Amino acid sequence: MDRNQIKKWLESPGKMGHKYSLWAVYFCTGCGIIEIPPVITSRWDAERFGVLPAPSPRQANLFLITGYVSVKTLKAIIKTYEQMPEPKYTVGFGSCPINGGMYWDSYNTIKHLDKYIPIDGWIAGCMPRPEAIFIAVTHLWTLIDKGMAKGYVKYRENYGRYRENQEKALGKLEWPRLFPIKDENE
Amino acid sequence: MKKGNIFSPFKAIRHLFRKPKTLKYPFEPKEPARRYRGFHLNDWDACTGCGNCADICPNGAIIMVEIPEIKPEPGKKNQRPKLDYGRCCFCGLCVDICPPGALSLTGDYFHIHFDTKTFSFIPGDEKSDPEHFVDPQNYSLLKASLSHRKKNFPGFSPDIEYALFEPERVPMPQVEPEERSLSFIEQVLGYSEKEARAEAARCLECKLCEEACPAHLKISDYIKAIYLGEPEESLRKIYEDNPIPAICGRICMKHCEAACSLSVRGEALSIRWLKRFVADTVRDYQKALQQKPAPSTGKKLAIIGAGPGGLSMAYFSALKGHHVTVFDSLPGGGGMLRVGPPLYRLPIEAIDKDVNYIKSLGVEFRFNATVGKNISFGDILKQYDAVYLGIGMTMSRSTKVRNSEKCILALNFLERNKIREKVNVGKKVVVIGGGNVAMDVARESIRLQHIQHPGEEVVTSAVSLEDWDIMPANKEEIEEAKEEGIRFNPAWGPKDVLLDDKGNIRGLLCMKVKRVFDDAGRFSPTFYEDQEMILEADTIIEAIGQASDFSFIPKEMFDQLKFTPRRKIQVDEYGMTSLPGVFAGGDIVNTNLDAVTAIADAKIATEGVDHYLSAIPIS
Amino acid sequence: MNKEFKQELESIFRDITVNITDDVTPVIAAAKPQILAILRFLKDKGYGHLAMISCVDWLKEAQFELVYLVSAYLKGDNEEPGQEKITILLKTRIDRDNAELPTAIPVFENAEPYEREIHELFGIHFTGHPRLLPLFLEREYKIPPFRKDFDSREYVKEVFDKIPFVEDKE
Amino acid sequence: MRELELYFGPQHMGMVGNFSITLKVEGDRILQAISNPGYLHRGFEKLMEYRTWIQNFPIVCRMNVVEPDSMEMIYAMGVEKLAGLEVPERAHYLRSVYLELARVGSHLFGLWAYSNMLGFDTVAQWAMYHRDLVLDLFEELTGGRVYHIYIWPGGVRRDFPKGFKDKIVSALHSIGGCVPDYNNTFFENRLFYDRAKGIGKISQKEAMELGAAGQVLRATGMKYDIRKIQPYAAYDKVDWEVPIREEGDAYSRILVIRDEMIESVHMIFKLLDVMPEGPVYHRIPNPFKWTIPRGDAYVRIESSRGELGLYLVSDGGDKPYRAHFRTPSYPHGLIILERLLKGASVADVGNIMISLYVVAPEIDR
Repeated sequence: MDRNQIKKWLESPGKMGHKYSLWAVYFCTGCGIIEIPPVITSRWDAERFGVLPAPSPRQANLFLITGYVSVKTLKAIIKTYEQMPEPKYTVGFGSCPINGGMYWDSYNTIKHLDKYIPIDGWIAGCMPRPEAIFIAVTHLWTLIDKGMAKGYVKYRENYGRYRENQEKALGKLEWPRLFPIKDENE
Repeated sequence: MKKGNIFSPFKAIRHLFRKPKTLKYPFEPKEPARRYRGFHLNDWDACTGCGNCADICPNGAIIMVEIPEIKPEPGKKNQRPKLDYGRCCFCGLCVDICPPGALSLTGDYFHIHFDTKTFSFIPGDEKSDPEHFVDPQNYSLLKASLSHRKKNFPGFSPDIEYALFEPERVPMPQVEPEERSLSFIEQVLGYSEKEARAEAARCLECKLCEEACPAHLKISDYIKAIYLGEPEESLRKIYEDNPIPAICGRICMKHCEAACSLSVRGEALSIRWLKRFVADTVRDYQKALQQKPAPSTGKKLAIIGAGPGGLSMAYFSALKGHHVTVFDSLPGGGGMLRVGPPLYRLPIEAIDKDVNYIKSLGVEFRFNATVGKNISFGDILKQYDAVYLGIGMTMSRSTKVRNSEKCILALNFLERNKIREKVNVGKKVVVIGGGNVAMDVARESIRLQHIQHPGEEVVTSAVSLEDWDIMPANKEEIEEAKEEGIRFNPAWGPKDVLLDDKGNIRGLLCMKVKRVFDDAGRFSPTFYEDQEMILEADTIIEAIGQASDFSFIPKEMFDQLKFTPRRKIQVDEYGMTSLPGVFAGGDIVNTNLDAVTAIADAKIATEGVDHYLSAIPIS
Repeated sequence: MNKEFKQELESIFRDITVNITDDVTPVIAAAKPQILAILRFLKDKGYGHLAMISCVDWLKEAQFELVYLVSAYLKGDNEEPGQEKITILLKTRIDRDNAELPTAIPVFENAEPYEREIHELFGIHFTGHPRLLPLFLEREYKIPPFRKDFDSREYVKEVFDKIPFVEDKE
Repeated sequence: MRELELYFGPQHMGMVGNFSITLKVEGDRILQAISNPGYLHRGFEKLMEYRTWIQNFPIVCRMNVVEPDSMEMIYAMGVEKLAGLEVPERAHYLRSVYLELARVGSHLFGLWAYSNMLGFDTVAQWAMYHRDLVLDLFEELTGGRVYHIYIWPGGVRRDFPKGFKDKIVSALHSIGGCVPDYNNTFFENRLFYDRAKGIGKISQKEAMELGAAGQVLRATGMKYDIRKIQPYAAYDKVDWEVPIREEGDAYSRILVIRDEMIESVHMIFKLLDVMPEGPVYHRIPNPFKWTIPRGDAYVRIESSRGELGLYLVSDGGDKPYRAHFRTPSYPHGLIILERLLKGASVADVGNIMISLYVVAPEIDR
């Protein structure tokens, strides 16, 4: 551990703590999930990077959106995301959440996931290899260090518009609002 | 299966003492496989901008964007594919369809970013995009992204064996060289319907050919119609831009095939033969085309010369409703094409088929009418509202070496063989020239020799200033001539025609050529004076080029006619010369000197004539 | 599938055509009211495996074509050896308007999810089906999405592409 | 006791894949289970109607992420049957080797899921490591780790690279060498035996009635395997056995999977021995002009989870008019699962589901 690291630990121990222990939500949203088992098992061993799956979103701070998101899954994703405690980070896998991917003309998949929940990082590929997932984790560390991984803050501040988009895609949501909606015109 | 022993799982404990299987990534990087389908790489030099990758992409991940820095040229568009990694599925279809093999996939696959805009990019390669490709020793996994890629990192690359297109053309049935050199039968037999459809099926519809074609024929449309088994529809598409398909289907210089994207790694589509297939298959043009000229405008147009330009002009103007009269000194239509291309390449029937159709549209043809002799140019100008000059180049040039008046000029030779009685040739013929006309002459000559001197040893040799690499004739044409037994003497120039005591030709004295063009690229041959060779000959034919005959134009008018520095008639954007009401096109205007460019000129002049005629009152 | 079987089928059921083009997939075309009876007959003959029920929307003819794919399991004492190689395509055409069909659950229990799916994606009603509830879809579609007149690309443009991005306020 | 409604999945530690089951429970006992698929519904068959015959190749394999290869195979077979394409002899062998490798990989994934679910973490780590070895082979052969897009109408997309046979042999030897360890720690482990024996039992008659196929049927004693019944590729060129069990419970199903995996490895060795040389690809017509005559075809193969069928209709155009997949998980996940869960305990939901080898994307499509 170099001097820089020690300094960082002393300055913001909380940030460093959650940066090096990212608990991923155990949720197979799309086909990208097929590369998660290799990543968390012995061959690639994501635990070296402090990444492990957490059984419940309540104990997780990393949400890997693994691939395409159908309308029905989007509902589950929003529910899960809103259950996660802050600070929380999201990573979109592969082409599909970025711009629709293969399913760009499907009537039942979401094309731009960042219209509905904030995403802190995207990984290119269809699907991303385990190596790319590791590099993504190191990039996420940098973003957390620099304070750029602020998706959850954005969600809180723009909740009204996110909620509006969500309801456009899903119809009326049956659960109550997570945050009180600020007046847009203020 | 029985219940196992409760202790048996503990046998696995020995794995504790084995070397761990975990890869110490990223400290010990694992190279992707040689065929890995990672990020795209595009060789901009090879890329033709044909857009097949964009067409095949199932996800719409590729769009073609125009690159202003690249100059479009025949066979190359100034477009390059732009990839969207928010769509791409890395299937490699684009690699397998790419006709020039420019697109490939590399072993790179890292791009992690918080901004989705960075996921779409225009792929280049080390040469066109040097700042984004780094040497392997400077490459860092932690920095790796679309703007930090490793040089020389091959992945899934194109393989012609497994390409999605068919690189080889359907072979054209031809008469064997031994057989065809004995007579004037048509050499190329033409595709059968099955062959034509198979050949048409190769077309990738990238339309590079349409841009390269001077007349901009809708090539991919008419080829698709052939593929669908609708030759009539195909003919209609051709007739939109080209009214002489039977002629062009045989002798076109096929700029399109040179531009064909398939030709980069395989053989170009046989666009010319397919056009010929359509023209030959459709027996009744009138029934197939169902064209009706526009209502008569009452304006009169005279066309001088019934060559490809004149015929096209007649066709397009007749459709516009003008009254068209075509003058030609020959007994039939076709102009130089009627007398020039030998019978084995362009039979008279094919020409007449096209001419008769144009005649059926109400065009008046006056054959055997030489302007300047039978009718004066001045009269024509008086009688008609506009005149189109499509006179082409009708005079053969001579080498003007000593005794060259004893030689036969190429066009006379060809004309006599085609539409009059055949020339008597000797057993040893020498043809001077290396162009397509020289090839025609040589090949006709060897046929005549075989007919006139059956069973005897005959020789036709060709002498050209140009060496093999710069010989102006088509490669194909040279190959076929060689197959038929023509002996070539490239890089030799004629010095003297040798005569015997009776004044008959004995041979040709030649000098070795040092160089043909000077430093500025102008034609100015120089010779090694000490290297000489005598070719024995009893007949010598000169085929070194043609010139136009403007003698029918009265002197005072000719002086008003403006010429370009390259001795071509100067025309404006409507094809009008410096004489008002006189339009021109074809070989006297352009430098391509071929039929399809003459058609293109005629199309321009049609608009010009129409514009010009609509402005003047009906006389 | 041999000639005798074809003759037997044609003698029992009127107005059906049996088309044996290749050895493994004979096609039986029948009218709607006979479907259940034919299915039962085939099941009795040993074709006890309903592989799936498929539906094709022939928009030009304004018809739906229901295809029941029936094959045979292996048996200890195979009555007709080679039967397990055969998959029978039982086809019937119904009108597109108010498309309705009796359910095949009384004959083949596993018809249930297939019919439910066809109900959802094509909008065909199966009379007597115990639960014609939505299976896959979350959103509601005016035209069932697998019908030919439902344009998926148009729908994406109309719905998803119109949702705006959420940008940070400056 | 009060009746409760319990939502099992999609975000649940005991759920593999994006699938959900609604359980009506009384205490620990399940009164009724309702499968709730659709989380992965992309409308594949609709999307296929928008894409040309060749453009559909990259997309069909996405239907099942665990074993995309059988999807490629069945679509290629359907297209070949409709268009009347020929496949070179060697390509048949390559396809068989490739599909068997995929079966091994898929079964190892199943083994990971099952052992992970039941808490046998050691086995889960091994299985995933061994599957990665198979994926390395795929990467070498096709250029893709998960989605290979290798089988093509008219053959395969590329021939074996140099020295690939030896790589297959050494990878399979290292997997095969671990079979005793798998047996000791998992299949013959008493803890596992007690956990799986008698769970999710289904009789042969009921399985037939409910349209089962694959391991579910073979675990009840029927040698129903399309590779034997209606051989495709090169499965009739070598000798092999269809492994079966009689009991019809979760334990016998997982043993059938294990035996199949071993049989597949042997089959690959045999196929590699007799594989002929020659071309591997007959060029397909120009993809932009390729139309297939009007007609329909039904083809079926044995995927790693059971009978996989495809009903393909062409209206003479350049795109499929209709494609409908009969996926093996469909009856297993939507009918048999509901049946078997009735009366089971909540703790066994994952156990039964994975032993039925239900792969969610295959159901939803």
